[in-house]
Amino acid sequence: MRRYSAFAIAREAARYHTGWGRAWRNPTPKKSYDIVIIGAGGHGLATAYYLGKNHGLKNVAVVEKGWLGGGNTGRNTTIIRSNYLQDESAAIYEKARSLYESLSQDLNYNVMFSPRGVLMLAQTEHEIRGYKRTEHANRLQGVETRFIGPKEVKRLVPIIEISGPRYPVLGALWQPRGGTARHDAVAWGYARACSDMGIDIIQQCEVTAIRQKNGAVSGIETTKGEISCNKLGLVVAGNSGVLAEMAGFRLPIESVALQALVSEPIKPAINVVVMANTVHGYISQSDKGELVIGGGADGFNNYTQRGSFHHIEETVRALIETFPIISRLKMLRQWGGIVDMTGDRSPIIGRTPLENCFIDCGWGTGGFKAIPGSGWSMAATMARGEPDEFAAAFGMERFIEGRFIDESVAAGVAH
Amino acid sequence: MSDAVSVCNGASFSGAVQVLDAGLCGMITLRGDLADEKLSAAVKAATGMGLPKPRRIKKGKRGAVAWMSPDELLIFVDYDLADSTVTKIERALQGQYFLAVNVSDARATFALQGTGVREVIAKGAPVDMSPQGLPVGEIRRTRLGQVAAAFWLSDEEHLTLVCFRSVGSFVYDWLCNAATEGTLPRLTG
Amino acid sequence: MLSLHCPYCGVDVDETDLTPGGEAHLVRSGSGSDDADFEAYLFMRKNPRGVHFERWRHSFGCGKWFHAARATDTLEVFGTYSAQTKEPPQDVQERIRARRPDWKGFGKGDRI
Amino acid sequence: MSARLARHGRLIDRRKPLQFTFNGRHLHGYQGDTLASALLANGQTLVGRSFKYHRPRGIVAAGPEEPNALVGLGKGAGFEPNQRATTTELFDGLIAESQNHWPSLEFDLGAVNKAMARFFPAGFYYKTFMFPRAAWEHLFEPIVRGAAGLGRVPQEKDKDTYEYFYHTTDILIVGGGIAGLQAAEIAGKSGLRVLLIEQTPDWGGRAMVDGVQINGIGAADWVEKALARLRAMPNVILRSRMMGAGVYDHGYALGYERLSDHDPKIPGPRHRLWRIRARRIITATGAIERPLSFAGNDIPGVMLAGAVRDYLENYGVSPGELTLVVTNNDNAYLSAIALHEAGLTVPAIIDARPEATGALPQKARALGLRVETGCAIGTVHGGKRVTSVTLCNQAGSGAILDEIPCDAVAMSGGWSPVVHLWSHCGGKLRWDADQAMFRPDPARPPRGANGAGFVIAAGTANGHLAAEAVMEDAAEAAAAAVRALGAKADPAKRATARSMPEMPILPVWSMPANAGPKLRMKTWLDFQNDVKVSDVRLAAQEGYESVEHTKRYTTLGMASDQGKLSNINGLAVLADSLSRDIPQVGTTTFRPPYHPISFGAIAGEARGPLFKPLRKSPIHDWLDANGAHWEPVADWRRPYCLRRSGETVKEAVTREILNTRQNVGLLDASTLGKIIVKGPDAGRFLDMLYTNMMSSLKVGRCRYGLMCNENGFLIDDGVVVRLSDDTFLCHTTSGGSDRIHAWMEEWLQTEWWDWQVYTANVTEQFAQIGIVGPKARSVLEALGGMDVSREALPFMAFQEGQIAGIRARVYRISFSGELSYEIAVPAALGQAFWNKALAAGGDFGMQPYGTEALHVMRAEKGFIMIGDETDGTVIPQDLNLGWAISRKKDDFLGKRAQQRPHMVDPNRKQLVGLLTEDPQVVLPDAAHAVEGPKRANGMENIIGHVTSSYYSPTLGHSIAMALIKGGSRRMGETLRFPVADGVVIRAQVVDPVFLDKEGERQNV
Ligand SMILES: Cc1cc2nc3c(=O)[nH]c(=O)nc-3n(C[C@H](O)[C@H](O)[C@H](O)COP(=O)(O)OP(=O)(O)OC[C@H]3O[C@@H](n4cnc5c(N)ncnc54)[C@H](O)[C@@H]3O)c2cc1C
Ligand SMILES: NC(=O)c1ccc[n+]([C@@H]2O[C@H](COP(=O)([O-])OP(=O)(O)OC[C@H]3O[C@@H](n4cnc5c(N)ncnc54)[C@H](O)[C@@H]3O)[C@@H](O)[C@H]2O)c1
Ligand SMILES: Cc1cc2nc3c(=O)[nH]c(=O)nc-3n(C[C@H](O)[C@H](O)[C@H](O)COP(=O)(O)O)c2cc1C
Ligand SMILES: [Zn+2]
Repeated sequence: MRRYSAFAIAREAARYHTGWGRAWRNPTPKKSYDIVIIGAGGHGLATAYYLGKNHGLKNVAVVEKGWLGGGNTGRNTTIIRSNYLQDESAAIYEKARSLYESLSQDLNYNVMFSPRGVLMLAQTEHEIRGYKRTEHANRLQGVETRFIGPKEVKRLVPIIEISGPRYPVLGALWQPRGGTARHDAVAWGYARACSDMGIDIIQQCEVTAIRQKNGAVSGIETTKGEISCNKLGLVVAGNSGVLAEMAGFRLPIESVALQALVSEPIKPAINVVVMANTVHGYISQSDKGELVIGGGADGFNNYTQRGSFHHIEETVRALIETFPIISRLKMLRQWGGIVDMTGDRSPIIGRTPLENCFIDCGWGTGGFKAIPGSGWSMAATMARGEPDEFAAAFGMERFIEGRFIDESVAAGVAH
Repeated sequence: MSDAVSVCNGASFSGAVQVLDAGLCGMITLRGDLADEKLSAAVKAATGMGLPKPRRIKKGKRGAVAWMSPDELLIFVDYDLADSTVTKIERALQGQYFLAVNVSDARATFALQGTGVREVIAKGAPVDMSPQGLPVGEIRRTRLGQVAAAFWLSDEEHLTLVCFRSVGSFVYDWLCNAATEGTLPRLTG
Repeated sequence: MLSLHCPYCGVDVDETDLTPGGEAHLVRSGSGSDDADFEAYLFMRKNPRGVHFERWRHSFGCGKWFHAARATDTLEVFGTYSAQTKEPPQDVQERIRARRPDWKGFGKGDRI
Repeated sequence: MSARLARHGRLIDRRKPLQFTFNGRHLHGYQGDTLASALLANGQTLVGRSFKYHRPRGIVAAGPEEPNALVGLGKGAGFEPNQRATTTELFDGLIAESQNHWPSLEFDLGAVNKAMARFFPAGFYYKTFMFPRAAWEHLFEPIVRGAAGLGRVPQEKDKDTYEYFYHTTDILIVGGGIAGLQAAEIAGKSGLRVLLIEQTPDWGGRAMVDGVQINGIGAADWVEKALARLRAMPNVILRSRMMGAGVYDHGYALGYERLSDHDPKIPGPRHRLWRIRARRIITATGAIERPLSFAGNDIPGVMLAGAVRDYLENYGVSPGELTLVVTNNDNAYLSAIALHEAGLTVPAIIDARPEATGALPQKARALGLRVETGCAIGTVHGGKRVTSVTLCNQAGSGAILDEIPCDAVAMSGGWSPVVHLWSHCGGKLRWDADQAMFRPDPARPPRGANGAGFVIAAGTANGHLAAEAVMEDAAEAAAAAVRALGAKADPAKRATARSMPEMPILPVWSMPANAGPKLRMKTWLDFQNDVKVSDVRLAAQEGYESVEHTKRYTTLGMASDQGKLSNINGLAVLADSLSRDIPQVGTTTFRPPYHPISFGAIAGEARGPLFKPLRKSPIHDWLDANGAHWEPVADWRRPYCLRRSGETVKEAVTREILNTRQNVGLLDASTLGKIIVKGPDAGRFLDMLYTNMMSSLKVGRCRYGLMCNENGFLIDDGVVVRLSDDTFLCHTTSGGSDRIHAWMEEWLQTEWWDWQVYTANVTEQFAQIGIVGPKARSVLEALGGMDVSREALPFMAFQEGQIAGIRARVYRISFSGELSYEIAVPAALGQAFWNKALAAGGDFGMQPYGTEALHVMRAEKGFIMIGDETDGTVIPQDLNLGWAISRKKDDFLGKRAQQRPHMVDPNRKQLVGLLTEDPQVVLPDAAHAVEGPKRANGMENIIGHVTSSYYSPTLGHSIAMALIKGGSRRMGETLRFPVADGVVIRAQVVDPVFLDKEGERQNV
């Protein structure tokens, strides 16, 4: 693999960039692999990468029905933070966040991780209490977070209206090393590094059936033919239910549309990521200048990647109330992605009822931030055949045991 | 009961159409089997009126009866008569399976007047507000802006809107804003 | 932006007047039920890419729950019907079959 | 230089001159101008700078597809960045400024010269800025971000207002060109409801500048007549200045109406967002002309040929004195001819086609114009303005044949139907190789709720370029829509058109065909984002082969024009690079809005006081006027405390607590939920709903109850009152009333529909007022009307009657541990009752109190609070509320779940009381307790957290409650709570009831 660097660019500039090679190979699938991962989103690619890098397993294929990174990884609002309340969540999200810190160097691909800081606004007394609870927990979990007052919020985000008549900003939970990354680059960087290790990424190859023998997985059928494998990883986010049905089991998951939108680009206006949960909206500004805004999820099952417009309205309303100067900006584009929501809104990593078939899903509205950690853990889990330290708590059996990992509790319920 | 006050205390606004707090209004929620003759007899005895067809509101001298759902009516009487009307209905239906409850104080009522009442509501209700979508005499339960509301036209220039009491002043402000002079889209030509 | 016909009010209702309620025709497993049934009832969902039976409430209108047969891949609605049924009415099933010849049928292929 | 002509300009009114400024320069225009036409009229061809390289940019188009002429408009609270000059109508006093340059438009330090641009090809940033690691964060990214963005950030709150409008129609027609008008007439005659919308202020579309004849008269005359006929139809609504912004599922469409952008003095909302439900949508949105890909095609002065014609005919503006035309089709000859006929010079028409024999080329030649066929532009010369072009063979790689001086270039690469609205909701396209365009595939339309296609494309939007075909197609489209809706259409009554016939186009994706890398680096595809042909080729070469990868790698089509000009050219280049066919490459996804729409319009009227409904109790205004320090509780606001002048919040709370405990307090509890549950099966139903037994409750008595969800978690609590044999009144939390009422209805309607139970939410029917404290009874006695003695109204009983002359229900329940009555009166009399109570209580030292006093007092008693002690994962057993869980019942909601292994684990977190070692130290809210050594992963071993923590003025020391693992077994243990800055607070585990465990105070 050709190393990327400023020198390489300078050299190529001289010959009009005709010398750059492919970022990843476009292989024809082999008949069989040790491990097949279904889904070339961030999680699938990261799983393959760490299988190769951490466990020396390189006879691996990642099979993708569309184009790599084209699922939710390519359509999310890129917020990265790890200030989760529960120990299990804090552990895996912080692992992911810390891997993001050096991911560009690991992959030799600039994923533009931008630890600009994430603010979660507290706009009710109740929210203050919830965030303080997280602050206390994080301090003991080794996650750097702080609850800050309205003045500091205003200093970090001068365009914010802190004394809004309806929901004044009472403070915020601040994770200074949270931030964003260039979402496509995360997928591309992993893909390039995987390809370089000899892992095959097979695009435009839809899995149509899962084959099993004696209760264990034996291979897959795809639009590019059959591929056999010893171990299979399902890493398909919104399509998890469809794949699970092929594998013969059901999941505690529903697939719904989640939407986002961008404004037209403007000069730098907001330097951190702001999430406002009471009024429902989150916002950051991309390195290109557009405001990237996330909205609410629909409440009904949907596979169309189109959501209902009222979520856009609600989000924009909330954000104008919080950042009045955006009222005269314009929405450039809106889109949707299909997210996989579990019964407790936490992910699932681990074994499935089908032997040698593993699953990583249920990241719902928040799995971009988890990509490196999830890939790390899923790779270890698949390599060993049993959940690693991070995955242990996230098995599917937790539902029937009643052992939820519920992150919404910090927000609690209104009283 | 001179101490009793409606939410906006009789406020009114004159814009593209007139908006007024219609004051206290007796309202009774009656749930029961609408096909049951005893029930219609009780309604008749209490109000002088028969049952409305689905989605309709029927008006008489002593009040009105609105269809709210397959097992629910809203009965309108004078504010001061609500309790006694409930009692009357309860007596008439004794032993039956039903629920009659005075909800007069839980509501705010507004009267809109003028050409353009349909357009004012169309600024906030996801409803076909054309005469064919909502004919005179039909009640629609839906949303206005972000709150629940029910409304009907008694003729092309008179609309009554009922909402919950706690959001009464919000709805009044909303209606006045929507009825600002010069802001109604003309729907012809 | 969905629009569903409320079988009680007889009008087409904007999605924003409705509240979605997830998969329909689940069988409640209460006290005494075994783990598998209870898990299936409370957590496991068909979540199909295709024909789906689901619950909706006309919450800003008559307040009634009803069921809808809807395709999750095109958002086509095959019909709405009373919530007080254990399975979709025949006419709705027929309409689905007409529109989706490959549909397995209600409750078919459920035993996974 | 571009300039205003003495003649021409059908849309401007030369009798109405207007003044405006651009970058501070005072300029003139006319009523009817767009800002773009007025700028051109003033010779302002340089209007902005591109995104990445800060290249000089001029106006390219005349409509919403414009990528370059983006300006900052207005000032202060009316300032708006990124407004297109081409869609901005000129008004007197308009202020505009160009964007993305420093220090000035003419001289921009940010400009990257050609040599430098080489180092910034597509995606260069993915390959660099990685070493050393810290440099990205501290050096490179700040530079990248500082350079980002186009327009300036507004500094003030928007001065304008916005609104929504819901509209239902049978047929929505988008686009008021001849196709839209034809469709509207045919549809209108059927009697169905028709809404016809046009984004510009004017009707008629392109036919107005194309010399089209309709029904034997000029297009403009026909349009005027057609409009008059349509206006006379009561079932047809026409709206101009309204854009079809998006098409969504089930026939939902957004119309973006701009009410006062063209004249900010007009009062009322600035924009109105129409939320349209249409049974059928006809998209008659016309087509957008494509640029040609030749080197230097981004230099100011290079413009679309159709736009040149628009400026000339509509605004009397010429783009230059010497306008060269370059084309691959006949249509552009119309521009050449129009320029020539206006007395301007057209030095040459460069036609890439080997020959041009159609009527238009012949006419051009007959007029003496130089036509060069089989030719191409090699390079455009010029810096901030075109100075000349070189001529070469289209077939070659750019060998120069000639150099032609000119100051403007009119280019046409053919036309792309506006398929956006067709595609938003899933309509598919097919590639028409003959016409070199993607057009709607009628076999794969977007499908609505009933599965039928609900969008029909018409006219040029459907791929018909000749006016004859456009009018026929539009008539057919309308007839099809009408028939689909069960009405009758008479397409025979359609108007027919005549225009100059045109010969086939030659698809040209690169000019010249074999342009080498050097030219490709100067050939722009996306003018705003600076994406060149070389960038797309690089993407393909590096494996970003999917059109979606190419888009994201190069940012092609991601600018504020969303690739309206660049996308087709870009994907043709991609197809060529990959040796694939264009349809194989496909398009990227079309997403709403068609053209950017203001956030203000999306938010509608909901801002300021109308932002979100605020629920108010009947006592709200009084509380507000009497020192309420408000706290949001669900959609309500409740007073945290009522401050007297000079008092701090804390002092007020302390005063309220002590006064209530010593004398008597008055509480507005109206927000508590109140639900009537009635019917023969009401008891049985409540037994399922609550964990405890409700059917055994005696008439006239109250019982505290808990509700769980099917997961076993506690979701609400409150007092249940049995009003009569078959009627219960269930109190819920303030936030819970609607939720719990819906919850009850859900079970009744969807599970136990054969049970005879009715419910009604009567929360707002009553003002509920608490009179609480040792002297409460005296106050009630003073109010008079009801026997409230211990015997007549014992603890947990209720009575109905009159108090102070007001009809009331009185419940003897207590959340404070004091003697306490809650009195429910009709809401309309709530304030009256409150006043009477205040008056009567004066003698007893009565003072109103707020929620914080309420919270502290209940914590002193060890009462839980939903949302404090519960968080959605807590079961009643965790809270020592096992006594409220009936063991006699077979089933209740949540029972099964509570039998699961994790729920019966003795090591679950359980509620305990805490006393800090130093009684004056108050544990911080939500502080966590830890135990033992750190865990393997470096985390502390957390065993629980504080759920409520207060300083108790009653007891004179701090109190707290916490959920602690295995807490019930830890009585007497001392726990460690490490809080901020290395401080560790120690507290002892105790019983959570801190005050009056025997309940003597409330039982008097
Ligand atoms: C609008 C939006 C905003 C979001 N914002 C954030 C945020 O700010 N922060 C955050 O952390 N997270 C966010 N998320 C969530 C995040 O995007 C996802 O959790 C994450 O991207 C999931 O990654 P993945 O690799 O699991 O799935 P995906 O990226 O969706 O990849 C799954 C892949 O599987 C493929 N596939 C599916 N079926 C098959 C088949 N049969 N055969 C072969 N391949 C198949 C798909 O084509 C797809 O490429 C957001 C999501 C959305 C939609
Ligand atoms: N021969 C050619 O090469 C060629 C090419 C293009 C057009 N034409 C001619 O142009 C005319 C086309 O007529 P037509 O009516 O089909 O198209 P048109 O372009 O004349 O009219 C379309 C109208 O729709 C409006 N519009 C577009 N998108 C809109 C939106 N989202 N919301 C609201 N309005 C929107 C436009 O402003 C325009 O007024 C015919 O005369 C045709 O011959 C010819
Ligand atoms: C973080 C982020 C930033 C984006 N910025 C832009 C942008 O500047 N311009 C644009 O056209 N689209 C932008 N998009 C949206 C994409 O064009 C696209 O809509 C999205 O990735 C979903 O894909 P789809 O619309 O092809 O389904 C952005 C998307 C994301 C996730
Ligand atoms: Zn209904």
